[in-house]
Amino acid sequence: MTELTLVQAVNRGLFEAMKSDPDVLILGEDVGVNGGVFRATEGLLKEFGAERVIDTPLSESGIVGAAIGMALYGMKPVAEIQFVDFIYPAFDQIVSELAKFRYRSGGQYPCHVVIRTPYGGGIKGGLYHSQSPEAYFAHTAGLKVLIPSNPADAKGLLLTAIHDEDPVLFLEPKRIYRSVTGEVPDGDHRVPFGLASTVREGSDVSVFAYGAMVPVAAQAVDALGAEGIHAELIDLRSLVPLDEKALLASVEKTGRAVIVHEAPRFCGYGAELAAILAEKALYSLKAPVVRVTGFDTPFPYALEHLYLPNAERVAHAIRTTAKAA
Amino acid sequence: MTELTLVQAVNRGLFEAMKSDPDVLILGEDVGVNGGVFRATEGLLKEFGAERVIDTPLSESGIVGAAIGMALYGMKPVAEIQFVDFIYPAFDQIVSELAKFRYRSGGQYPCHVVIRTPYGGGIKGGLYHSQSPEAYFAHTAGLKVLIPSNPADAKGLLLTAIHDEDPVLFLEPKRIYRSVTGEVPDGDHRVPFGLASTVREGSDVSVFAYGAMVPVAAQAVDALGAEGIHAELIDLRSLVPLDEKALLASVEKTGRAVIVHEAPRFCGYGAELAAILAEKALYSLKAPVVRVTGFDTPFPYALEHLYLPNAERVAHAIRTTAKAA
Amino acid sequence: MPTQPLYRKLRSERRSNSVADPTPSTAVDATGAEARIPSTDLLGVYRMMVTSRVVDERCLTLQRQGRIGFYVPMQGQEAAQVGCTWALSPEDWIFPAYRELGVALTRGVPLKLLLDQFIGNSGDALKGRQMPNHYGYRAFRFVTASSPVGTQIVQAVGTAMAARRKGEPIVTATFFGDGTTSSSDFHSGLNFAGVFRAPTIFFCQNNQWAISLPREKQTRSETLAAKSVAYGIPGVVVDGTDVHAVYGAVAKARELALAGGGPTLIEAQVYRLGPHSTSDDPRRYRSDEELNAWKAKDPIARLKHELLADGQLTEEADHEVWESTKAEVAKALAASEAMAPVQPRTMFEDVFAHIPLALEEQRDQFEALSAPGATKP
Amino acid sequence: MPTQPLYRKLRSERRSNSVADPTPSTAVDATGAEARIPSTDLLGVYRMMVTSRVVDERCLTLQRQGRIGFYVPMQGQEAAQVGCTWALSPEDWIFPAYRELGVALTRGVPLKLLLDQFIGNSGDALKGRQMPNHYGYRAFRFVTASSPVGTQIVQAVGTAMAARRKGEPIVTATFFGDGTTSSSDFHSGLNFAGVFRAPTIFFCQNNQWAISLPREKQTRSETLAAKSVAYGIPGVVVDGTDVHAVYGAVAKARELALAGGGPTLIEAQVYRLGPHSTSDDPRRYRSDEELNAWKAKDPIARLKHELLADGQLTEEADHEVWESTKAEVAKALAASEAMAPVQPRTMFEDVFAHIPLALEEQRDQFEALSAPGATKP
Ligand SMILES: Cc1ncc(C[n+]2csc(CCOP(=O)(O)OP(=O)(O)O)c2C)c(N)n1
Ligand SMILES: Cc1ncc(C[n+]2csc(CCOP(=O)(O)OP(=O)(O)O)c2C)c(N)n1
Ligand SMILES: [Mg+2]
Ligand SMILES: [Mg+2]
Repeated sequence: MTELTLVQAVNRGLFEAMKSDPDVLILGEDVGVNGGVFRATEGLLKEFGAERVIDTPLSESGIVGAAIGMALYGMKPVAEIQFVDFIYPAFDQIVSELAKFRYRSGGQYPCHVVIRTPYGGGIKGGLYHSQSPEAYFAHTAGLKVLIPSNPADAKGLLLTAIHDEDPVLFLEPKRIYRSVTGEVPDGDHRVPFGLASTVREGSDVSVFAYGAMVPVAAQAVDALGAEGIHAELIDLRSLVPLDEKALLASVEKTGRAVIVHEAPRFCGYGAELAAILAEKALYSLKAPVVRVTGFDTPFPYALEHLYLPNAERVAHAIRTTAKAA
Repeated sequence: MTELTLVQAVNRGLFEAMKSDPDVLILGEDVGVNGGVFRATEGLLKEFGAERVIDTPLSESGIVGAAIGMALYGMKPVAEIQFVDFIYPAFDQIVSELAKFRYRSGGQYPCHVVIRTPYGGGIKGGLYHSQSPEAYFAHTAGLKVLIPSNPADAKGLLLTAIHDEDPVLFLEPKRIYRSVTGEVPDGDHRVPFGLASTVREGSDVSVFAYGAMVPVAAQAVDALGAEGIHAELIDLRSLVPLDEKALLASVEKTGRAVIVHEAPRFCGYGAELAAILAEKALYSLKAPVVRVTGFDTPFPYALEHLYLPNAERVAHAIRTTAKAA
Repeated sequence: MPTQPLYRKLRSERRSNSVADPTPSTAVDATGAEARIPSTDLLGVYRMMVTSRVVDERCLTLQRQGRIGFYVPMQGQEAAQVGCTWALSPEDWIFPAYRELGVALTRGVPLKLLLDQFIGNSGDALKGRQMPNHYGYRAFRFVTASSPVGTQIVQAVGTAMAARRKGEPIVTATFFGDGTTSSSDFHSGLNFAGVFRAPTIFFCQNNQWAISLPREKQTRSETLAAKSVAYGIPGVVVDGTDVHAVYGAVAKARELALAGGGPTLIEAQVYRLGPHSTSDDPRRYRSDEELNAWKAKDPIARLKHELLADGQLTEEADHEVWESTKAEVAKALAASEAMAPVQPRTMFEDVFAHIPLALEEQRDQFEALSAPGATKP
Repeated sequence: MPTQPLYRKLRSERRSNSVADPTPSTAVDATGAEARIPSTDLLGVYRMMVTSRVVDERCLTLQRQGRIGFYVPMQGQEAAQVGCTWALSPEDWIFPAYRELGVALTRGVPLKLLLDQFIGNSGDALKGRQMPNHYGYRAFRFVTASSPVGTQIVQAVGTAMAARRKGEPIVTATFFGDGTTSSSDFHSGLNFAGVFRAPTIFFCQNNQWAISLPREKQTRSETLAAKSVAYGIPGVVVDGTDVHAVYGAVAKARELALAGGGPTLIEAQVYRLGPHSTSDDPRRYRSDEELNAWKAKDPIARLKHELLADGQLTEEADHEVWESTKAEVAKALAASEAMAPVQPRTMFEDVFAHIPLALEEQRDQFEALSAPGATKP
């Protein structure tokens, strides 16, 4: 075990994967000499050389397209998109190609690319350095989507992703890259797909969150303990595949659900969670489902602290839900 | 009134708009000399000339980007994307630019572009000529999203879109381009944003659909009448803004909801509808919400008739929902 | 056998009276020993071109008869496709677009396998998932095509980079049309290839049209090959109706790539003699005169005349080539049409390596509903 | 005043021992009468360059002090930006990237308005919505920037097409960096401009670096201007530290565009003397030697020496230029820092022309929650 920040855990995960498997390589903008604009790839160029840590021209469709070609050949490329806000030039390669290669070829061409990219607000990044577009990718059949909320999961999920056979979008909550530290298992630590993690046990309300919203929700949950409201906090971390069992089991127990994410509400990932509850846990629900999310606007700069769900807003939602008849 | 097919209604809508406003122009691949691969722009080049009906090079980001530039200058460009499956190279221009221009400029730069594009399955188009990606766009703050299900709405919604001040994605159900005909008001016929239409009144179950799923759902609803199940069928047609009032009013009446769309289920548009019901109509719901949708796979070719929701699947869902305790 | 120069020289012409006019000069180096199609191969090349034509014509008919759902013909592009593929090694990876029948056949993909794909039956390697023409076969290093144009270009570059890293002495060859040079991934692919000196051959079949858009309206570039200048890589124009020219250009590009010299952009000037696809009516946008002028340059006729002149072929032998090919096609078609349809259950496979729980649930519900009587009240 | 040729000639060099090597020759036409900056304008040009430098340095300090959140400096690019904008008409539309301070100032955007944007206060025309440097002002025909690189390039082409259709005799000018030439929209923008002969000036500031990627690794194109060949449009390389050269090239491109001759790609060779942004540490990737070599070519020093030699400027007058500029900046800053913050309520405006019902609901809930005591149990 080593105490690491989240971004260090990502770095260690990459290091571990590259050390154990010569087919793993990294490509992206500023990932080599510069070590990544967030230093996630720091030191890797020196350790593994320019053939495996590749600084690319400024073209996201180039990065993902080339990674796909490498994967078709049997390599395990890990592509970095500098900010998820800049992933859209690669959207065609991701949605039309990466997600569909195995299917469209009848299983002949698996296409195992991991795309790592920082997402989310809270660093005063304004419209284009703050987005949380996980719903686009979760809606795209053929992609797995992971979002860690702590250093151990960051490393464990990343290693699972790199050693998987399917394409994975790995979203890193950059807001807590450095503010959250934790013990991270050394070596080949893996956290499986499709397994949520219970952050707080509780019986009154179920709270579902992921990424940088997990510590925010935890703060709210902890504060409410004093009021006698015992919320259960579940960190989904694997958005696709989703741990539906954990979602349903918790709501069957509590009868109440609050869903938290940064992305705009309309057609966000939270909609799917609420929909599953309306389909499969309706008779357990004692109160309306509540979503605490970003607003249905682009992400603002000066007012980001008001845009992002904070512990107060989450607590308010939990409280309301707990009391709803 | 004139009896038209859906694609003819689109064509008439374009004609009407171009005739009444010299700032309306069309650009896209094969829209001019060829009249569009579905003939939606047939005759317009001859009528309005090559300065207003522009055949572009093969670049969707070019088409949308240029349309944005025209709109900034005050024109009203209507961009055609040949199939919505090919919209992804323009995704960055749509999501990062078109949807956010007004907001990011503090209201200085409205950006009124209409993007028309055929969507959906049922024409044996396989993975890349069949997609229904409405959820991506509905999740993108700043875009309006319209999907007509009949000729009159096609013309009326299109004219509303072209004369609006905001960017609009106008998805045309190509499967019923020619199979559905209907009376279309002549002249400047408009159907407003945010207003659903009740296709069948009923009291037992609410069925929500749009586009090519409306006739499919209508078939199911009509068949069930014989079984004594009276379902209400609502055609949403304006996905953003959504007619939430109509959604809630119907479910308050029936207590039961079936949602139908072609797109994959996970994080699809139907999830938002179900989520709104779980939030705002929970106490009215007498039965679990049911979604009848495409499967969470890419769109297949040989088996598309099994992939697409059909009247039988919809009827089964309505029947089950009607009977659920 | 032709002894004329294999490349058509590019002229440097001024196009506009501009401030600072570029004088594009995609120089063509026609010096040095040209690789030539071995004389003993020529009948094989010819047969392959004829096979392409026969299959193509048969498929157009099948589509009209409703026996296949859609078809993208390639008539007029036989010399370009067969000549290019002939110059590749079977180990080289091919990244096609949707019009590469001649490439697939030359690569050795069995006719029946292709027909199975066009029909989308249980013999289809793609499990009936894609429209006709979007085939691909791992065993033949022929990557499964998609419809969005250009995406394969940059993928081919990635594969080339990977192969070089793995030390395999191969190239990747990617096929695309004139219209596709306007796509985003043409730009990213060629730029990446230039920067990383990827052993990739960019084989652009300029068939003069992108559906209804003529080449001149696609780009103001003097030639498509001239676009290579933007990426610092060699660009070559060849007469794509001349199988020797194509073969020579590709062989040379391949040699260069294997020697570490990086990629080459080849523009093969051809003509699409048929419609864009069975959904298209080219009379809406192009003239009979233009069509007829290019019909006079039919690449198959051209090679036939050469072989006749050369004594390698007689009219009777030629007749036999066509007839035996037709018989082969008929046989393969019969076998293909006898295949069972794809199983509904397969629709849920291959989204991921293993079917996730939620999709299993969808499949099970689907199968329960498909059971006889399941949807009755 | 310089009499040396304004353009740096491009050489046609062979770069590789390839099969068919292109010899890029983005010819530069230096004949004909060069447009020159009117002599009486030169002090104004100089003052604008100095102002850019002063604001830039002040903002770096403000960021370190936490008074603004982020900053993108442009030191080293003053001659390119001021020279280019000087050659434009105020009616021309500008499509900037995020590093165009000198362009904005030259266009006449008041200092305080810019500082309001950097701070994101209630004076900000953007209502505090964007990071510093992403400003835009409709009244100045200076389009609001975004972060994704390259998107503005093709938009500028669309606006140019629209303006021509409306009969307004203007051009659009779009600004971007060397790295951005690799973006998809560089390709679509230049290709559209070529095909439609859009009156657009593509002004590429090649500052040698895209964050940590040096120009040589961005593309193997001999020059960035040479990429114009791919679009059949003129391409020009200018020494971007020479304000005369820049002015001349832009003026000529503008004249050409207005005469219906279409777009021009101009590559201004400059150097980013500072970090990419305040989040960047250039010592990680580039050498002091390189930096110092370029510092010796400081465009402001260059123009100063010329003005001194010319007698238009004295050391004292120069001192006065710097001091008065600093005073102006201090005054604007004080005014800007005195502004109220943006109102929370504004966050919900401008998503659409009118706030839709669902968003009104979100706003009302938000305001209810923000009321004092609202979130207490
Ligand atoms: C991204 C994208 N946009 C549009 C289409 C529709 N489309 C299919 S083929 C085609 C023309 C392609 O022309 P070209 O590249 O010259 O190839 P050709 O068909 O002539 O072989 C178009 C526009 C597509 N497949 N992909
Ligand atoms: C599409 C996209 N990808 C990545 C980024 C992150 N990024 C910001 S600036 C930059 C480098 C741009 O280099 P260049 O075009 O040379 O302009 P410069 O910053 O040197 O002025 C990068 C990679 C971005 N803004 N947009
Ligand atoms: Mg073509
Ligand atoms: Mg740069």
